[in-house]
This record gives sequence, C-alpha cells and structure tokens, in this order.
Amino acid sequence: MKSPPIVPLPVPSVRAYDTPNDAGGSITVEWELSPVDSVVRMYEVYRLEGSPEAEPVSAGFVLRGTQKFQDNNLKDGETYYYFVRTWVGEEYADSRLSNPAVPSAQWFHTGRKSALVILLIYGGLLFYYLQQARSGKPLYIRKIAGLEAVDEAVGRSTEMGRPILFIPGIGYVSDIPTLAALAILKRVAKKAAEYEAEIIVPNFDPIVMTAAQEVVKEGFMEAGRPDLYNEKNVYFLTADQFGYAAGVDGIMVREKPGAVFLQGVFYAESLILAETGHSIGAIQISGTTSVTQLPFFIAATDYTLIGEEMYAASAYLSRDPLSLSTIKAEDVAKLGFIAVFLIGILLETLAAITGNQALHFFKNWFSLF
Amino acid sequence: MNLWDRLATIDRRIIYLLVALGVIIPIVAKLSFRVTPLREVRQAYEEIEKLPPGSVVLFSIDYDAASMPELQPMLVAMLDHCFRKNLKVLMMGHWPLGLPLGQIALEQVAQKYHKKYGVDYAFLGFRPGVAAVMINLGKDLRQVFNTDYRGTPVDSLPVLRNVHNYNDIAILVGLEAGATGDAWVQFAQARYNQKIILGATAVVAPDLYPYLQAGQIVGLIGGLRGAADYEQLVQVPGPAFLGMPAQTIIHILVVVLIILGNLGYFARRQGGRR
Amino acid sequence: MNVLWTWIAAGLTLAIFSFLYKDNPFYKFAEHIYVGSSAAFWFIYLWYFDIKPKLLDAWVMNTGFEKYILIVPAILSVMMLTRFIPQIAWISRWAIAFTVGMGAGLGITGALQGFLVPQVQATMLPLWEPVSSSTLYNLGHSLNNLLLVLGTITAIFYFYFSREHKGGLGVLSKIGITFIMVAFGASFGYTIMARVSLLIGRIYFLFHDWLHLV
Amino acid sequence: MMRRTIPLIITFISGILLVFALFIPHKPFGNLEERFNDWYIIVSGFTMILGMDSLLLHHWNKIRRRQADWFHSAALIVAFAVTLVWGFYSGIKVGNPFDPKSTFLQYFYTYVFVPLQATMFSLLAFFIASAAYRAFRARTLNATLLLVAAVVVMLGRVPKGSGASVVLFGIALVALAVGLVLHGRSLVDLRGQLLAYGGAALSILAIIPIAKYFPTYLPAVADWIMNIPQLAAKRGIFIGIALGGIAMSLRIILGIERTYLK
Repeated sequence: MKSPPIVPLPVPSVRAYDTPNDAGGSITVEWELSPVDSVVRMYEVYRLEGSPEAEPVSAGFVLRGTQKFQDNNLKDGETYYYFVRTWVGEEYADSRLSNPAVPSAQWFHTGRKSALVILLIYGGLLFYYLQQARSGKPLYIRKIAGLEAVDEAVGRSTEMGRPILFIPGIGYVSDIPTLAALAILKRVAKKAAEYEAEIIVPNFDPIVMTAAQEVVKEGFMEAGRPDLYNEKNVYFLTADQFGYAAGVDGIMVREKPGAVFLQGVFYAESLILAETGHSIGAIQISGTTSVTQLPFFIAATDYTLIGEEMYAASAYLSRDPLSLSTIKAEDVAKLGFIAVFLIGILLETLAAITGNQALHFFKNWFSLF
Repeated sequence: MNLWDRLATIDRRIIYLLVALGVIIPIVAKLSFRVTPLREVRQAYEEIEKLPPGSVVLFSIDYDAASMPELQPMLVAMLDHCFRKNLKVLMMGHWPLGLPLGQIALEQVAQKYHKKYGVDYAFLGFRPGVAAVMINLGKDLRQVFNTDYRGTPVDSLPVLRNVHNYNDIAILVGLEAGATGDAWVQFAQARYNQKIILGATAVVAPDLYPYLQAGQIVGLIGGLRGAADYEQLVQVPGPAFLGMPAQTIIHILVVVLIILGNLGYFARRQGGRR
Repeated sequence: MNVLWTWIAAGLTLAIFSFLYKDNPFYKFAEHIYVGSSAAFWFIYLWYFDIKPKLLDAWVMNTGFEKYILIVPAILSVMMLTRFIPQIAWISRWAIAFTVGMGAGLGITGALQGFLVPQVQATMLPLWEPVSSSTLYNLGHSLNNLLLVLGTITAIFYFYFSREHKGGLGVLSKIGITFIMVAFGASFGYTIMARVSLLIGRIYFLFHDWLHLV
Repeated sequence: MMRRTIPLIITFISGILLVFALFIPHKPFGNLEERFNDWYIIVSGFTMILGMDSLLLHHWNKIRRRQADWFHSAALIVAFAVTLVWGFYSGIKVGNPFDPKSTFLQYFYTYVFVPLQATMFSLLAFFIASAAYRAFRARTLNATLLLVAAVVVMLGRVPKGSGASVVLFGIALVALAVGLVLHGRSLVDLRGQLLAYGGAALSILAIIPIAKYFPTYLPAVADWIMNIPQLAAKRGIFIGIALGGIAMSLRIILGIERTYLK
C-alpha cells in the first residue's frame, strides 16, 4: 500500500494562551490546520519551558482536523513556548514557535455567568416568597391526585389486614429525589401508625436505611404511637440493583402488602417492581424524577407523581407555609422562563428571517462553557 | 365469561408464556430473516478476511456484564472468524469486570478449533491506566505485559515471541461499551497508525461513525444488528442472528396483545351499557 | 469444572424464571443467594475500588495537605459507624448531614448546568427559518419548531401548582399532559427492543451453553 | 445543639461550598466537587458495614425464631459468608479479587453473579409485554394517544425488510374496524353511529395503500414522534424537575426541609 509521498507542511500559525476558567497549571495551544490536513496522521505539540532556547518536550498529540490542545500540569507563573509538529506518515514538519504564555488560575468562571444570574434571580424569588410566608400570607396549592391517594391507600390496606410496603428506590441520601421520598415516607408512617398498620421499608443504601429508620420512628411518634414502631421492619437488602429487585419481589409475594409505595430514584428495575406489585393486587403509588422510568410507572401503577410533583410532595403533605412558599417561587420562575423563551424565540425568528447574526446574542448568552 | 371478557383479561402467565415462546422458537428453530449486512460490518469482515494466516489480532474487552447481550455475540463471531482463518489471537481489556466474559468466549471458540493456549492464542489480562497502556503498547508490549494473566512470562509463549508492539499486530479489535474506543483511535491509530475495528453497543456506536468516515477505523459493528450481520457473514448463527426474528416477533406480539385488549375493552364497555 | 459451573448458572437462571409462574422454593432460594452474595460482592467491590485506592493507598502515596485531608473522610466514616453504639448514635447525624448537604449542593449545580440552562437555550427556536429552498420543507421545519416550543411550554404549565387548573391555565395544562402522555407512550415503545435483547441473551445461554441444542 | 444545630450547620456549609465551587475555578474550590465525591465514596463504603449488619441480623432472627423460610435465610447467610471469604481470599492471593486469574472473578462472578443479574434484568421482557397489554387501553383521549405513540414507535423499530409490519398493519386495521363497529353499536345517536361505521369502512379501505406505503415511512414517523413531541414534553418535565430540585435543595441547605434529621 505505497502511496506517492506527500510532503508534510507545517501549520501556518500557532498561538498559546492561559486556559480560561481553570484552576491554573494549564495552557491552551491553538493553530491553523496544515494545508495538507487531510493526510495528516497527527499533530504533535511540543513545549519549551522557560525560554525559547529550552529543550522541546512532547506535550501530547491530537488527531487531524483538530486545532486545539490543552497542556496541563504546568507551573503557574512560569513562561512556556510551543510549536506544533505535523506528521504525515513518518515525515514531519515543525511550525514556528508560539508567543510566550503563562498559566494562572481564575477566581470566577466567566463561562457560567448565565447560570449565576439565573441562580441569583431564582434565589431572590425564593427568599422573597419565604419572607411573604413568614408574614403569614396564605398560599394555595392545586390538588395532586397521587398525594391525595396516600391516606386512602394506607386506609384500604389496613382494612384488608395487610402491611404497607414503602420502596425508597435505589438512590443515595445525596440524591434529592430520595430526600423527597423520605418526606413522603414520614406521612405514610404517620398514617400507618394511626391505623396501627405494619410498615415495611427494604433499603438499597445503608445511609438511606438509617435515615428511613429515623423518619419512620418520627412518624410514629407524631401519631402518638411510638410503642408500635419496630426498627426491624426498616432494613437493608443489598446494594445490587437487581438483587434489590429480586429481594423486594420476594417480600411482595410473601408479605402481600395492600399498599405499595415506589418513591425515589429508579432505573430499569422500576417495572420489575411495579408489575409484581400489580400482580399481588396492591394499590400502588409511584413517584420518581427518573424520566426514563416514568412511562413504566404510569403503565403499571395506580397513581404516579411525575417529576416535579414529587418535589412538591413534602410541602403539599406538611402544608408547612415556608415550604409552600418555595413552590410559589417555583411557579413564578416558570412564568419567568416562559417569558425568556418567548423573547428568545422572537429574536431567533428575527435573526433567521433577517439573517442578522447579532440577534443571536440572547440565545448565546445562555451558553455554558 | 364470554370471549370479549377473556380478551380483556388474559392472564399474565399466558402473556409470559407467549413471550417465552416468541423468543425460544425462533432461536431453537433457527428461524432467520436474511438481511443485507451493513456496509461497515462487511468492511470489518473483509479486513479480517484478507489477513494472511498467522497474523496477530488483538482483542480488547472494554465492556462488562451489562452490555453482554450486544457485545458478547460480536466477540464470539469475530473470534470464530479469526481462529478459522488460523490467525493468532491476543486478548486484553480495560474493564476488569468484563475480562472473564472475554476469557470464556476465547476458551470456547479456541476449543472448537482445537487451538492451543500459548501457541495460537494468549490472554494478557488487565493493566490499570487506559491511555498509558495504549501508548506503551506502541513502544514495547513487554513494558505493559511482561507476563500473561497467569503469570507466565510472555517470552515463553510462542504466540507472543515475535510480538513487540503495534507493528506486529495486524488488527486491533476493540469492543466498546463506553469511551475507551475513542482512546484507542487517539492513541493507537493516530500515534502508531494501528488498524482498528470497533464493535460497540447501540448507544455508543453513533459516536464512533465519524472515525469510520475519517478512515481512522476500518470497520464498525454496532449493536445487536451489527452482531447479527457479522454472525451472518461468518456463517455461525449465534444469539444476535437468531435473536433478530425474536425481536420482530415480540414487537408484533405486543401490538397484537394491545389490539386484543382494546377490542375486549370496547366490547365489554358496550355490554356494560346495555 | 466449567460444566459444573454452567449447570449452576443454568439452575440459577431457571430458578429466577420460575418466579414468572409463581413464588416457589426455587425462586426463594435463588433470591436469597442473590441478595446475600451481592451484598458481600458490593462490599468487596467498594473495598477494592474505592476505600483501598481512595483512602488507604492515597494515604500512603500522598504527602502534606493531600495526605492529612484524608483524615476528614476517615472521621466521617467513623461517625457513621457510631450507630452501632446507641448512646452516641446521634454522632452519625453529622456525617449524614455532610452527605445530605453535598447532595443538596450538587442538586443545585447539577440542575442548573445539566438541565435548566441547556434546556432553556435549546427551546429558543426560530419559528420561521429558511433552511431549504423548498417552501414546503421550511413550513414543516417551522411547524416542528412550533410544536417543540408549544410542547415544552404547556408541559411546564402542567406543573404549575399554585393556581387551580381552570380557564386558560386549564387548557394549557391539558395540552401539556397530552404531550407528556405521547412522550411516555413513545419511550415505552422505544425500550421494548432493548429488553428483548436481554431475554434473547438468557435463552441463548440456556439452549446453547447449557443444553447445546443450538 | 450537638444533635440538631451542628448537623444543620454542616449541611449548610457543605451545600453552599459546592454551589460556590461551580463558579470558582481557583483552588481550593476548583476540585472541591471531586474531593467531596471521593469522601462520599469512602464514607458510603464504610456504611456498607451498617447495611450488612442489618441484613444479617434480620435473617439471623428469622433463623433463631424458626420463622417461615428460615432455611432460605440460612442459605442467604451462607451465601454472604462464602462470597465475602472467597472475595478476600482471592484478593490476598492474587492481589485483587477482580484480577482475571482470581477464582472469585472466574467462577463466582461469572457463573453466579452475572447469571442472576442478567436473568433478573431479562424479566423485563415479560413484564413490559404484560404491562403494555394491561395498561394500553383507549379509555380516554390521552390514553389513546399514549397507546398510538407506543405502537407507532414500536413498529418503527422493527427491522426493515422482514415484511412483518405489513401483515401487522392489516391485522391492526381490521381490528380497528371491528372495534369501531362495536363502538358504533353502543351509540344511540345516528350521527355518532354513522361516524363510527364510516370510520370502520375507511380503515378497511385504507389497508391496501397503507400496507403498501406506510411501512416505508413508519420509521420516519417513529423518529418524528421521538424527536418532536417526545422531546418537547421531556424538556418541560426536565425544566420542572430542575426548578423543583433547586428549590428542594435550597430548602435543605437552609434547614427548612429536615425530615432526614429527625
């Protein structure tokens, strides 16, 4: 496979600069492609430390068509020079030396300014409505069917003389949906204690287990029945996704719960659990923010808390005015975002019709780097 | 209970049975839908086909049990191809939990062709450091693997005696469930001009097409469909090829079940109104 | 040797499948084996891939700040284990508080970077864009963009909590839930193929590796 | 104080620091997220001990009280012990139990763990069929749309060239016609009846052209559903989840939401 030799041509220009928005120790090298880029095997970047006369060291290489290389693990404050070696087959050609560049660390990530502005405005809204709540302004929240059904499910299960099964999913205590699930668990536990029903909570994560133990105990205390609390019913199964599913399936068919709650983070095991729960005739209330699993919960369970409804649950169930106020702030933020969409859509449409690239400024402002 | 009621309330066990039969029958009966193999799979096949006997092919197992349904059939079919063509096979991997899967396939197919360990094939195992391993393989294989997985020095294995770096490896086959494939292209192809064929899960494969278009890999096998194509090309029908009809049958079964359920539902609702 | 192991694997596979008919001693056995061995498996995994490299090896290899900062996670770990001693079990809350705080912090940054800002940007679509010379194609393209925007906005209105869904809001949220249902149906249908692949793998194992019928 | 206030302060500080870290690339914030993650992984590794204690105690009690299935509980404890001992034994012998020459990886992982995991996972093929059959009923307009979207996407994914989808469309349209006739018979008003019967006739007539052209375009229709309405709704849900998640996180950081601490 001998092709006629092609002479490697160096890249026409090389530029080096401190990598922006980083913790220091990094320089970005940029170049224009070699005129023979289509046959280039790779671009190898060489680094010279301290002075243009220093010994060149290979810093790394990239594939053809690439114009950028980030050189890491450098010393902040030191001066570096670069050149790019263009490889064609076993031949190479070196570019001229780049300008000197000095790596340093930055204190603000300019690529994330839009995120900061959004966070500040949204945070301001949240604080504003928290203050409103402190001044005692009543807040309305629409009915959420899945949450209305919680008490009913516990009641019906008790009537049938069956225990209640609460499945907190396979999330960790650092997952927000798991914390939302614990808030729902507290309500379920309280109701169960009122009805003197048994509640079983099998766990995937040991920390969630300890938190769940505390939550159930608290729920029983609030109902005035700490005597009924049995810590042995809140236990750990296994940290294996499908092992957990196998174990919970076993609990379902043997304990025959009358009500099954599937709340928290779920992955593929969601349908295994929900179908088994359906097969034993339990009332099932599910909720998750894992969008890929929602279709299966919708299909196989009686009530489903979709995404954000789950986060609203703790406020909804506790009717705590402070929590409710954050939901009001969420709603105002939604209107704000819709307004932003409309402005963006208008500007983008104008840009597309007039061909005026400047009109993209609004959309571009939201880019994250 | 009339017919409509039955249609609306088919027992789930009957559905399970139908699903099981829908998968078992096409596999056992070796039903097949002959489809034209995708071009990128044929390309991979031909690259291996044209290697002279004795050439060395290095397999890299870069997946684990979760991607087994898609990637294991590819591995088996490609190994079959290599051993049948009397090529020498080396195997390594970057995902420690996937290595036993690779090893099982290697032993199985080697046995089928009565190949001898150490002479016709060797299992190198795993070394930490993805990029470092790839780069050092280009310098000296012995720097990375001085022994095989059992601790036998590579110099005492005839299959490895003349293998020192990528120059001695005709084709590298990477089976990918993650981003390791990109690293192979970057380090082995760009740096050392190694010929690479990648097999990937249906999720990963779209990310690898640009390499194929740029000529940086010489073949791409994507998902169960790709595996089925390769099995068809080497004429060893395996789970992928035999599974293709099962896929279609289950889809049809589900649609028919939905239709039946709705027919029963509407008929009952009508009955209820009377 | 491997034949025996293949029989074990096949036995466990069949035992799990038997659950589809109904709960039975075989499934129970396989389930208990699975739960018990997987609990141990993940402990070993965490030990060799997390605790050992990130704590023990790091302690040996690092120096100075990077070494001594490792005392923090070590103390947090010990705090967690105080749950074994009821009198001081409350100390574990400090460690739980750290993990929860971390989750909450990541909850904010992840939602901002990963979801909110990119999705907001992606929704800013032109409602008329001459991408092709064919007016019909442009019309279709614009209609798609309009549907994307409409679906996104109405779905957001479905999650509007602080007002009753009546009147205009009621209409919008109804359109929103319609989009959501279509989306759920579509992703359900999309997933079936992947799930069938899994079953093909198991059936092939039984008939090929175990029974050698195929 | 020690039991309630300090945990709230710890939560506040660790949460706020991570939010700052998003905007500050400079040390020590730049790699804070990574560092916290490492710490978290270490801590969660140790808490596995709590989990194992809970699991073993649960089953030990079942054995002690000779409860139903105590035999299986014993099997669980034996399986646990064997796995643990085997894993660490392999670890000591070859340095790491996940090394290819470790018998733990070669036998336990390959012939016990993987088959159990894969088989449990594969049950989904059965459950997805039974769930679809039971749940996809055209009860309301939304339920109908859900059903139609599911069926179209499903058929759009069937590999081309099998001819199966053509046959299927025939079946589907005949079924639709029968359904419409049945539906029409249940209606009282003449206009509704006419509509239903007309629809039935149309769907029978449509069989030939649709069977001929539709399978070719079905994958495109399926893609369209995935790329337009599906994506739109998902975006709306994501934005809601993001806003709700930020609010919930802030409630936690500020100590308003503290269910987990009680």
